[in-house]
Amino acid sequence: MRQQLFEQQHRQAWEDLQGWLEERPTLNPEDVPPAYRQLCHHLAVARERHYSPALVERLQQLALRLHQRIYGERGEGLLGALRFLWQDLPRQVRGEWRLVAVSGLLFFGTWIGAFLLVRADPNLVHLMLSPEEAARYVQMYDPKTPVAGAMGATRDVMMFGWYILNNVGIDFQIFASGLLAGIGPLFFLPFNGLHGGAVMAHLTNQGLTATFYGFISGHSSFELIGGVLSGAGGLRMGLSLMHPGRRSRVAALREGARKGARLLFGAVVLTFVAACFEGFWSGNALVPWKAKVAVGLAFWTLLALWLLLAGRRGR
Amino acid sequence: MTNLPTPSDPSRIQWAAEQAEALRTEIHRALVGQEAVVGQVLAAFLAGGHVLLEGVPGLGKTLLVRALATTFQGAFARIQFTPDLMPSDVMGHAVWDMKSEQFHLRKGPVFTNLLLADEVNRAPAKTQAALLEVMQEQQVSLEGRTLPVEAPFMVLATQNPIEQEGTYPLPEAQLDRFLLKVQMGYPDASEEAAMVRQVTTDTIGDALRVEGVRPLMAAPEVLELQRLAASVRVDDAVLDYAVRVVRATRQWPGIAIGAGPRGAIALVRVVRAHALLEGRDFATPDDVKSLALPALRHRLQRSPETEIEGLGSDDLLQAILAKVPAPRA
Amino acid sequence: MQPIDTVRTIETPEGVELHLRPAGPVVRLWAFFVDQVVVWMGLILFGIGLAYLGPLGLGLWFILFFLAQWLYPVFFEVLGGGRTLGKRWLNLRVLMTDGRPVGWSPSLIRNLLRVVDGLPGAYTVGLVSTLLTRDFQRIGDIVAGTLVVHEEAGVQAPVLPLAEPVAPTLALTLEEQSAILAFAERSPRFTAARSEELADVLSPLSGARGAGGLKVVLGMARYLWGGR
Amino acid sequence: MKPGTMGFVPRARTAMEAVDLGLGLLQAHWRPVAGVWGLQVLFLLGLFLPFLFRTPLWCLLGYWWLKPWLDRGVLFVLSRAVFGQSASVWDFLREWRAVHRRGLAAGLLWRRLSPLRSYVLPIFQLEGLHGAGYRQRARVLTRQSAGAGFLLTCSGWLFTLMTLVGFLALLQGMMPPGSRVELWSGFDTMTLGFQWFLTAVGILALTLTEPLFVAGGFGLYLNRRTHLEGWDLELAFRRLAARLSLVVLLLLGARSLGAQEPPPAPDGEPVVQAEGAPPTPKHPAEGPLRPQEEAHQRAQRILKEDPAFRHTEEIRVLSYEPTGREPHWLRSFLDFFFAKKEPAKPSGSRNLDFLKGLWDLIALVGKVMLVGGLLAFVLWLIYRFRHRLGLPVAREPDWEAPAAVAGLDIRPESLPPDVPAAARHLFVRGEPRAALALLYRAALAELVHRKGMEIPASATEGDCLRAAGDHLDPGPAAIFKTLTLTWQRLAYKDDLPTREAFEGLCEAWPAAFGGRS
Repeated sequence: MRQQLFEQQHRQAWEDLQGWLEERPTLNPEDVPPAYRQLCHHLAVARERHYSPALVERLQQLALRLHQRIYGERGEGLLGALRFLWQDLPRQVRGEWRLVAVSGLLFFGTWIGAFLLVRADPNLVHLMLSPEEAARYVQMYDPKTPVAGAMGATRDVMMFGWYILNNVGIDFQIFASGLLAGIGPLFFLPFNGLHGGAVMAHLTNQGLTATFYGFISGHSSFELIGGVLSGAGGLRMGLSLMHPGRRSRVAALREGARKGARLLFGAVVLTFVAACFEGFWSGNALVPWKAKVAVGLAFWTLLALWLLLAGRRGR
Repeated sequence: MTNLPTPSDPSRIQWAAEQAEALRTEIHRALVGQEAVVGQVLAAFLAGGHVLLEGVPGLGKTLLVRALATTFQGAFARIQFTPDLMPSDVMGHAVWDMKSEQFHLRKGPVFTNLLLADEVNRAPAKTQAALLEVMQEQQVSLEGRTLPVEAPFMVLATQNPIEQEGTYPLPEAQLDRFLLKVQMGYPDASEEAAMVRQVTTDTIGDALRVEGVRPLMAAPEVLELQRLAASVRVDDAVLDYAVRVVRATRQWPGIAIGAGPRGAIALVRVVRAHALLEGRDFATPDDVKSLALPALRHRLQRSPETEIEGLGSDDLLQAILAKVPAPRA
Repeated sequence: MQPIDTVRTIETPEGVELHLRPAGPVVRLWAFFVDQVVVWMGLILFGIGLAYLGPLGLGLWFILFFLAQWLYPVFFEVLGGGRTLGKRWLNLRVLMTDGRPVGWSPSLIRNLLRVVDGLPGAYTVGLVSTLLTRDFQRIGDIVAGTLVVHEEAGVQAPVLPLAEPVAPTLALTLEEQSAILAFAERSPRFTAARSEELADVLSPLSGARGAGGLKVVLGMARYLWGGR
Repeated sequence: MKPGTMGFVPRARTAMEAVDLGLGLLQAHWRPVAGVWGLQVLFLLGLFLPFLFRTPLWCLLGYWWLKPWLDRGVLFVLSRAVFGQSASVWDFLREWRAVHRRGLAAGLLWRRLSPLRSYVLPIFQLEGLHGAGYRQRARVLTRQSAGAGFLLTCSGWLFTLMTLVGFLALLQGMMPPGSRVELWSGFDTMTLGFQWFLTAVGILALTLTEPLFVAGGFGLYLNRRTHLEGWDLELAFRRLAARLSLVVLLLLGARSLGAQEPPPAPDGEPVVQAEGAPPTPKHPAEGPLRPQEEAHQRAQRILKEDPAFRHTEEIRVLSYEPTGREPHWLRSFLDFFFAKKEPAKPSGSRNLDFLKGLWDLIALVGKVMLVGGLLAFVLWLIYRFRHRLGLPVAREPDWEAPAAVAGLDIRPESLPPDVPAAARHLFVRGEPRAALALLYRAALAELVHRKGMEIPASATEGDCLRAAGDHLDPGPAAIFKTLTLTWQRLAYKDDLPTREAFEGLCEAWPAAFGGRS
């Protein structure tokens, strides 16, 4: 068949498809897949018959755009995200409990270790904190220093923004650095753990329990578990790189990154919630600190229950 | 071996129940655990129907079938379905005999009592169709001759739920030919331990041990049992319940195509056999309830939304059973 | 040795081959540059506006900064058909390696792994990675299974120059027919002298040289295309 | 060189894609490029060796300035690659003169800073044009992709810079954290050691990125010629012509033919180009450091290294200036509402305070709305999707005792006060079915209403029996089982119980299901 005839016969079909792509539909949606298959056929024919390069290229590009459109990933939307949080994430955390446990141990283990050490010997704090830092923390939680919440709502919003920028960014960095053979989390988690534990013990030694525990208890569960999860996500990625199993390293890595990113997503949500509490609740001076601690403990319990139990029932 | 009781004998139900119980016991000698699966397969056997067994490899499907064959001294054949399996490999074909200068029919493996069609979804459609035709007609057409397959005849086809690649899924319409679709799950821990112990003790290699199974009866007794199963009384209320369950599948949201009338017929058939296995000569709604899943799960077509949500046929059937009121006697 | 080309061929489920044209580090550097300019312009403008709100504004600015730093590319890539503003400017697009549009999760992964590509200080890892991989993928691309490609330009059907159709004097192979057609399609963009020069190569076939030869070759193209 | 084979696919590409084509050529032929390039770099470094120790930064400048000379090696290899040939170092040495004869001086002097350096390099190196011919050709070729060529040149700088910074950062990162060596501060002091270091890193960065630049420019050049001249078509036509006749038709102008053959055939054209050694720096920097400088540096070093001077910490705090007074939004809020009955502050600053309070109030309202809205949204979402989330959902409708199970009315009010007596009565009256039904449903009613057993309407007798096992003691459970079996035989088989059996059930009934009898 001559090219001209070929073009004449099928031009309408191509233009219809083009129109569908450009949102001026002359085609019913159910007619698109057959028309697309037809187009693929035309493309193959045009290549086989060596029609002019411009025609082949035109068909090729049309097919490519349709391919992208037709095989586009359908998002699960809001519902998917919620189901993920409620079912899939706790399931995955339980499924990857070894990694989560390692990550948690690196973080909380060093935290508790540093806390106990500094409690036992207050001077040890200088191993982990410089004197200025230590003094700054003491000053920050001095009951005489006004805490954030007492400074009005605008400050709350500012702190909220800062917490999101800083804390979620840290989560992202812990995760991404997991690609370096998992070294990132292996470094960041104990580092943050030691630091946190030392600060906590130091402030306890200084007798600042009310302000300090009052401030951190509300959001601590979300933030710390978020850190542990992003660490686990990073470890997952690093582990896939080091031990690809029976897959190629790249394929294993791809899979590992997908799984890790899911943990990270959970971590980000948790950290976001933490920032909300940290900005708007933790610094609130109107609530007595014991109530805050009680609320904080309740959140710890709820989160633990969520991770342990949610999504256990099958579909 | 038991003597056949006369049909009028009031103790015949008693006899049947004993036989059924003995069958069950013997099979369990070879196959540890899987109570539900054995019960369902026996029910299908007594109802004279065929079974589609689904489960991952290594759960003892072959063992079950061989044990069943041993109990009634029936012939047993096994065909491994492969992509290059031809219909003649199943049915048989004519061979030219040089000496007698005649065509001889060489009968295929279907001429048996119990046929295990392993991984039936690996063979191309025409081979599947040949097998399904034998199941339906109980006879084989070879070279223009019609050869009946000896009763009792039962096909147990297996398929593997995980390997879907390179397989030819059985067409929905033909799934109807199977009386039950039995799902074989993993045994629980204690059963698995017992199974491993049994398989690894005194066994060389992977040989299946069915020597422990004693023959209990012969083909005539089996036929008598099947006849008795068919005569189990089904009260109108029970029948009505079964029909209501089947009809509910057609209006249920999430089911694109429900079970047809053949589904209800199959359900009642197997309910009769089940009652007999339980030692009763009458069926109760409980029989219906306990067999609705295997009898109907392969006769439904889920709607796309349901598939996306990941709800299985079993989930839908459970929901239906929980909604359909039990019969009013 | 296979001739070098700038396409990567994917096969669709329909059994046809489609061409993607991976984009190299040079053009991607500029896309990144444009993105950065846009982002920082936005941040500065908002910063000036928000400065009037005091700490509240600062807080909002922090959130904006966070979004711009981490999520700006993700949003644009997923919702903007694989294109951030910079990529749009330079006609680039992010796709999965099999030609599908990029989804949330791959986009998030590829953009978070900028942390790794950015090592040790100024995207050196990313640059080296794009140079070492066949399809110019940086680490984030490899892990997420994505590809940055040149956007197709949108070819409109070229008009063949008018000429009296001439039947070739001898049977031509398909490749030769295709070359003659391509010549006719592109000849308007050559200089007249160059067109004639090219047509002269075919003088054994056309039997004429110079402008006459060109006319015959164009006529053959017309004939091959289908004119009578 | 066979005219038919090409090392790349000539297509009409966009300019940026053409750059990528050049990079693709480089990727495919990196080994010979690296060979030739390495040789040249070693030669150059050898040339610089005498000056390297004294005035390293001048060497770096010289190296940078001489890049156009280095580029020629890369272009030589790539131009061979265009025709599918792999050039070796030996080829390069053999063609040494041809490679360098054209336009080297111009390239190193007045064309050194051309923004399209790599784009136009092939014109004089491969096409051998110079003077007016070159200018005209360059004008034609760069008419369209000049923008891309310029971007490419900028990319070259940026890549070099990125590599440089990357190396520095890498080295800095590898310093042990305690060593306190700040590479970046070296830029302030510029010791000789640091100059060496900088030169080494700079040469490394230039060496790594320059071939990219050359390859990209060559890609642009190739593509432009494809656009302008239809190379690909010419090749196809030549094949066709060759097939047509055995006569080799070489009627093309010498120019376009010459352009096809990189490098140009060494004909006797007496073009003399300045060649030979690259310009060596005439004035090596002044001798050793002057005394004042030395003293200054020693002081710096002491400041830097002696711990006594070195206790500086970088502290990053997100600080906010203290407000002094509490903002007292609450008081302002009250003031606002209660018409300022009690001025809280001295009146001088009251007005301002009021505004401030108002602002705080607005922020507070905004915050409450933000948080409240978020909370409400989350709650709504949970409520909306409670089914999908697998939350415990209240049964719809809330479970209530069914009026009938298995078709039997089990409401307490439908039962007679003395069940066994009523059943006996019915049995005697010749309605055994009703009698047994009464016993069974009364037992169920008892279980449902007294023992709190939950039976949905879809429960069969078997379900009831199983459920009853959890709610009854073994004794009554056994009786319930007998009762169920008897009832089933009657219901589904019309099998009447014997009188004794019935009597037995009646007698056992009150004890088992006690309540009302």
